[in-house]
Amino acid sequence: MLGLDKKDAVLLVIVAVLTMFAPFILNPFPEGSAMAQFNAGYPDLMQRFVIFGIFAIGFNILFGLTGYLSFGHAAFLGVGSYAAVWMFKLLSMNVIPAIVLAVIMSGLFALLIGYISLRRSGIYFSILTLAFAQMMFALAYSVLTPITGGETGLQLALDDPRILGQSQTPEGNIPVPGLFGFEMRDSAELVIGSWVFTFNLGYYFCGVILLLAFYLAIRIFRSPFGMMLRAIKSNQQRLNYTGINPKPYTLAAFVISGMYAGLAGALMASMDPLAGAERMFWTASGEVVLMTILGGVGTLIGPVLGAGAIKYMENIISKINSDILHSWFAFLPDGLEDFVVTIVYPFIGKGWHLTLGIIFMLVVIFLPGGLVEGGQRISSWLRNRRARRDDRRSKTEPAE
Amino acid sequence: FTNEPTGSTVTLGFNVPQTGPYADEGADELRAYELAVEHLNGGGDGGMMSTFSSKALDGTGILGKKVEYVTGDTQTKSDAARASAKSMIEKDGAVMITGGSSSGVAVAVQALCQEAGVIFMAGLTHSNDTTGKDKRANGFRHFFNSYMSGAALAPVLAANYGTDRKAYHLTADYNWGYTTEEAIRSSTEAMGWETVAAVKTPLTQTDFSSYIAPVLQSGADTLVLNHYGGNMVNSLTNAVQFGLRDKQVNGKDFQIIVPLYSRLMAKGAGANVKGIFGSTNWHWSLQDDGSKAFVKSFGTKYGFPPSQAAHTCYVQTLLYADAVQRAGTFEPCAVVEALEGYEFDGLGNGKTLYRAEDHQCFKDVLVVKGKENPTSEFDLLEIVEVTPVAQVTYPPDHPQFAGGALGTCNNGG
Amino acid sequence: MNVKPDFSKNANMAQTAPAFLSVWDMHSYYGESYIVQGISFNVHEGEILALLGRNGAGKTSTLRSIARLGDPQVTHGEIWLDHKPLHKMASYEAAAAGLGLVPEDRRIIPGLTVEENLQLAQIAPPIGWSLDRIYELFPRLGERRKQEGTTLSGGEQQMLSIARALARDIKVLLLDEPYEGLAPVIVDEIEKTLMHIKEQGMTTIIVEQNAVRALELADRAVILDTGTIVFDGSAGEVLENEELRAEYLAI
Amino acid sequence: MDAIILQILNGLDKGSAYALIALGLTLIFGTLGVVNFAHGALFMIGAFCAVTLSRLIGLSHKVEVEGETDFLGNPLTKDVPYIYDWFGEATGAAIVDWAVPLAILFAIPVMILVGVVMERGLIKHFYKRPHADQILVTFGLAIVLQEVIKYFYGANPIPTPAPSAFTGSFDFGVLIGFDANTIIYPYWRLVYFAFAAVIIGAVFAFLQFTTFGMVVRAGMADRETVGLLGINIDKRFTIMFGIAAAVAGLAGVMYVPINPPNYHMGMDFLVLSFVVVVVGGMGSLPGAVLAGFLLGILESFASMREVIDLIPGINQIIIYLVAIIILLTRPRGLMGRKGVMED
Amino acid sequence: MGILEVKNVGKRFGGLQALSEVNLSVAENSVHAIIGPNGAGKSTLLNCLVGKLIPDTGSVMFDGQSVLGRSPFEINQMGISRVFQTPEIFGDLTVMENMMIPIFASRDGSFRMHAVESVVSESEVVDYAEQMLEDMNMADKRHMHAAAMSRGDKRRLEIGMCLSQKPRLLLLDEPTAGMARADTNNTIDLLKQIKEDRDITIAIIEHDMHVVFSLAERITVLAQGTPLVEDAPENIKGNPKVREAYLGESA
Ligand SMILES: Nc1ncnc2c1ncn2[C@@H]1O[C@H](COP(=O)(O)OP(=O)(O)OP(=O)(O)O)[C@@H](O)[C@H]1O
Ligand SMILES: Nc1ncnc2c1ncn2[C@@H]1O[C@H](COP(=O)(O)OP(=O)(O)OP(=O)(O)O)[C@@H](O)[C@H]1O
Ligand SMILES: [Mg+2]
Ligand SMILES: [Mg+2]
Repeated sequence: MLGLDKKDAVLLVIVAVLTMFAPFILNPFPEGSAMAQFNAGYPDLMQRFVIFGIFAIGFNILFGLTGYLSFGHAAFLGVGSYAAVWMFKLLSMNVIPAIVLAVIMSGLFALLIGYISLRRSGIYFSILTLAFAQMMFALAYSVLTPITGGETGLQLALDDPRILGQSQTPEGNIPVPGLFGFEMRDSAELVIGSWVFTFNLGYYFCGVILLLAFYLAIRIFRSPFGMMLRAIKSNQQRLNYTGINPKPYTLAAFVISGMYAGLAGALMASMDPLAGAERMFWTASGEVVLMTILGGVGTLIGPVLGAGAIKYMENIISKINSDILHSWFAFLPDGLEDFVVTIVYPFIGKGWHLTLGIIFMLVVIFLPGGLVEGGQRISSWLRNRRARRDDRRSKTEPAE
Repeated sequence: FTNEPTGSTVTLGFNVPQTGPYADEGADELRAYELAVEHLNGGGDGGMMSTFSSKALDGTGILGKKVEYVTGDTQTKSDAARASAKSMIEKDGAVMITGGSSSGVAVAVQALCQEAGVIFMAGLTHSNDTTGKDKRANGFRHFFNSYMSGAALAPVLAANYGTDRKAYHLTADYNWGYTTEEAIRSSTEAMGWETVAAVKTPLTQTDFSSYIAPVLQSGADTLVLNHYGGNMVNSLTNAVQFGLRDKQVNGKDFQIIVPLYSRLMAKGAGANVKGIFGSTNWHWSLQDDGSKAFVKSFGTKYGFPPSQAAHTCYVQTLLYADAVQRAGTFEPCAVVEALEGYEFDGLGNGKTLYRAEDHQCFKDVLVVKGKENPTSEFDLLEIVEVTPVAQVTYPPDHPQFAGGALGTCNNGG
Repeated sequence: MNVKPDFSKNANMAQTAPAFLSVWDMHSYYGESYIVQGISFNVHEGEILALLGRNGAGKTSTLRSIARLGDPQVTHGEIWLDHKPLHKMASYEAAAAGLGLVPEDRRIIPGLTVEENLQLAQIAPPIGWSLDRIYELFPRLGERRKQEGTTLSGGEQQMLSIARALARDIKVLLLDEPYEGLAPVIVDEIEKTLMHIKEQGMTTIIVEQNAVRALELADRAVILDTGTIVFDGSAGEVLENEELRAEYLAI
Repeated sequence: MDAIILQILNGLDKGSAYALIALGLTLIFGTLGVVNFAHGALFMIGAFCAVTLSRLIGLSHKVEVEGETDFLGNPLTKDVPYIYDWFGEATGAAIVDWAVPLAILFAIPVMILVGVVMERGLIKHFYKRPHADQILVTFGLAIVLQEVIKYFYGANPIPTPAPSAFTGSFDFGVLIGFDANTIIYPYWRLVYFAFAAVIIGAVFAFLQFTTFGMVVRAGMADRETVGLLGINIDKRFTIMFGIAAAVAGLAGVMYVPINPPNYHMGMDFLVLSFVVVVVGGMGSLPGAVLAGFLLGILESFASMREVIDLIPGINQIIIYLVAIIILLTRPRGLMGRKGVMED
Repeated sequence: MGILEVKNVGKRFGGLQALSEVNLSVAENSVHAIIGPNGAGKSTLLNCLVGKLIPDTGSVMFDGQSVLGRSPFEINQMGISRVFQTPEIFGDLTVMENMMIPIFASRDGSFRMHAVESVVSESEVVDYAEQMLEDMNMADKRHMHAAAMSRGDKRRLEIGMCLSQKPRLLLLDEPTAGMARADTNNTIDLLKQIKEDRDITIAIIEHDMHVVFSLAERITVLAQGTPLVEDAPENIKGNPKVREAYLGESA
């Protein structure tokens, strides 16, 4: 299918199904139930899953394949966001030109930064990319405030020109990003019993782009180009003596992954038209590194899982407060309830960082290949169990 | 309109920093919110509800609906704050978002609420821009701003330090820093001070020694630290370390000024704040009925007095509830109408006006000074003067607030 | 043709003279792959044992298992050196107990000079040959003592690797293809050295592709194939047995 | 001229902080090859050793103050440290005053213990793992350590002043013949500089004049072979880690009077210390120290008003700009060794 | 005029003159062996040919073009392939992928952005790689990670990778070191075969005289950085200078 072998095609279909049915899958608990707190099926978070998934997939093309660890990749995300918001300000609220410009701009930045940084390898490369990103952050936050909005970020205003669109809506508001007349925030709701599922246009738009991005990543992974990138990671010297010039390959990978980041940035701005400098801070670059490692470096689906896991913690666990805890454990006798709440409390709400840190450690310690390895272990365990069951059955059957 | 409450409850979103450098401030804000909810629902001693000039609230929630709340973590980052606010709006059905501990976050979330069609009641945000170039019809600020700090401080400084001082500004290199520097400069220069230099310092700076060391050489006799939070704690500590306060320049004692004080910052800077002037929105030692009532109910519940951030958050919640009650609906545009031009009293800063043109509160501003002999770890500042509201009022089109438009209120869909 | 049963009986296991180094039913894995599949053999004090077999037979894996390198992991079996249970030791303890391995890929430590590579071998006791004595045997190394070890020529690295083992006072020397990359003259030299230290009582296991050379030197031979012992007997026997040589050594 | 001397002094002082932090990091990162994102946390823990000790020393009981009330109208209480009761008010006050220097003694065993536990319990298993895994696990650890500190001490900075004998500043300019008030320098920063020099010297001496450094270097390049030579490299790595943790911790203890510590101070320094180590060159101790001072001095110069006026924003980016220039002109930073983390 | 002309090449490493006044001419379609004691400069000379080192003096012409100053991949694209003294392969890749990369390199040049078509659809390359693996007797290992192979296998793979490029000049640095006798013989046969099948020039460094004398048409003996003699194999064997410097008694 689509030029993929069976395994990849299955993976793509799984991702497609997960993406398309995410509003159901992420909302397993009925509205109003105690567990509803864990529902993640609201537009903003679903969009974030997908957008950071794209960011991480792109990052993995560079890091997972070539082993070059960029510690400044968020810079391209930032560039993409700024480019997109400027398009919204100047041209129109249609997301297509914004995305196109963002991808081009981030590609150009990646070309420049990559060309310079790739003159070094290993940690020296990482620090070069980090330095570039930090400079961009610092300047965007301060000196470049007229272009970037500085601390408050670049925002839309009522008096923006928007030459192909309207400066304000008839009601006197700032128009919202859309796609040929549809608004990104348009949503439909489906109520089944006490379950409420939200289908948001912006999410599906991002979802389709994720699928395209994922598909392209599979193609890259399986292509001769991808193989060369893995060879660079394995033994650059041998590659050189085999007649391959590693430089353009790494640079191409760098630019591609920079463009993925720019795409993610543009989508962020399209879902929520604001671009801030902190998107380029080193912690943001670090976050995508962590997402990729957490999910599984060099695997196709891993980065998406890692992105999902971190964003889930950030948005769901951080919102649990002591009130909610008390309501969960209200069934316990009073003393015990307080005790349990006291035990759990440091790990949720404002303690979500602690939980995140612990999860990072547990994952690397017990699942060296990241979450993907966890999945593999479960599936091989299941397969073994089935095999053993089949085994038993076949044994009971008389042999011919 | 967005998230119209249909059941017997109404959900408010409290969006405060729970991680990062302002986590303690966020925690105090959250305490205030919880207290406010308790009072709105008829619990506790009612706090400021009894001193509030409007008597619309009756302790049965808002419009008879029990107040519930959700909390989120802004991380003091615009993106995270918006994500958190969005989840409150999209997932939890919040009709109002409030909180925040920096202007960047306030401006970002305010714009979001405008777009989504919910009311935003800003928490701690001091930049002129929040109700200046970045104002929004759905957003309201109770906290004072840079301009007001300047206007309140200048006369006190003139009275204490004379009118021919040479000031050296260190300014945090971002929007809030810029507006604060501008405000303090223009108000002190109006009194005859001279500004020798203004140097921008990076947000991420931790050691300010190289910025502070040249101050004495410049011939300045006053140092203005347009810094907040960790920046302020460190720059002030460094300045004292360099012995600036023991020096004499131009025949005068060298002085340091911190335009915006908060209790947590004062605590972080320790003994270094002693005798240093600054301004603040509110302080627990105020003796009006409203403040006393609030301090009492907060102190009883939590064991220590509230911070100015807690105060502003508490008041914003009551003001919102009251506006809904008066409007008779949660509909944002009706609430906006009820708040615009609304005058009230009894919430701690004397008679206060929510100005219609920019949704900024106008009220008395406190000039404070680091206390020489604190009696407890909360007793760090003493009120030097309560600057009357008239002195800090400015026209809506004041140049420091130029640009941007309020727009029209948005009810969402 | 079925040679296996004839030779796999471990003739010397039953011998009465106490073995100096003895490996008993050793199994090792690289991760999931089962490489050394239960081998047992003895080496007597002062003896030279040739460990032979084709590429991938498991010779290196056997030596690494004995040296307790952790990879491959020994999952079962016992290794005794002079009454000390090597199988319970970490590699540095085994080394302290008197084991010296000259690894097949030489393993010169990057970033260290020739001399530092040798000094390193003399940090932990017991200390063997002095540096002077080593330089006497390998003048080449003496000339290059300040050069970074990894920039040596292939053969020089091999010398350094052997020298490093001698710099420690070892009882058993495990040599993994020591002649590889050495000029014939040097091979002669080393062979003489081996004979010389054998006379002083050194016990040696030598893995070598140049089977004839190794057999000429060795007292006994063990032949491995896919991780199991297919022959264990005297070196002379192998040289005489056409069939065996053709089947496992292609000589 | 005076301005230049002033900024050099400032730079040296900033640089000594950078150098000291980078020194600890390079022992783990440049030498043991572990990408240790928890290094900042070690620095932070050191700082909190000082806080903890000063709190322990200041442990008090409450005494009611006659005739005064607190904000709720209850009788006002005052804290009186036990130490005053034991040693009398004067001695007690002096001990409280000297809490930070005393904390050095307290921090050394604590930090070595922290380092050793961390290495034995966690890092040990990660030497052979990819750098990516090291990043994730140490980052996770850093977060956990931070959050634990935050849980007990809050997020706000905690003022922990230097002994009163070292507060304030002296006029260095007058000493060398300039006008008064042109070059002033705080006493504590001078102490910090001297302290950094001593620690750096001690670490250098230990690694230079013993074979320890060589063995560890060799062990990092090839653990297996070093083991074959009878050396218990694990033990040495553990010791190295303990030393590195102690260096980081001491840097933290002494830094406390300069800036009040908070739970994320480590993260604030983390990126910078990586930059310093890499600019200095991987695996080179002198390189890290040199880079620390170089960046400290350049940063000081870039923060001069005259320079900022000339190139706006230069103070924001100077460190990174210099890092880029150095890394592009010198392939392995200032004095990096070949082959360390180059792939 | 040989296909490879080395004129007056000299190379210094600090205080060591590793090569001096090396002149060498390799005739097209011949097998030229370079032998000599350890540290004579053989590998250094090879490094100068493939762009790993740049000689201090002299010139290196391949087919009338200078190779000096070109990067290794350019030199490879000119038609020179090299097998290293310690196996250099792509350890993290499978054997099959290892084999395909050089084939892509010789088909597509030093860079080609083919990022969307899949590797398996390149049937031309796949088939050829399969064929090469068959030829090298490694077809059964095609899905193995190259790093997990035994060392002899790695070396054979590397030779196969170089051969697959159909280079005009093949440089072999001790290709059979550590290889089992059987495989050594296979390799000799393979090289002979290739020699017969197509136009290829081979320069080989070896310490295994069996290999040298079975393949070489000319031999250069290098000692202390300069050529000692260059002659036909039969004359080299008897040359007393060579015997003394290199071969020793056993030859
Ligand atoms: N790191 C490894 N992981 C997995 N398998 C390995 C690894 N190293 C070696 N093997 C496998 O173990 C088997 C035995 O390898 P070993 O290196 O012991 O052979 P050998 O007899 O020394 O061969 P050679 O003569 O080629 O050196 C081989 O089949 C090889 O593929
Ligand atoms: N980078 C370097 N720095 C210093 N000396 C070097 C360097 N590279 C090689 N040498 C020295 O140059 C000499 C020639 O080395 P080369 O590797 O060419 O020898 P060779 O003839 O290939 O020997 P062998 O047969 O042992 O592989 C050796 O003595 C070696 O130590
Ligand atoms: Mg082997
Ligand atoms: Mg060689």
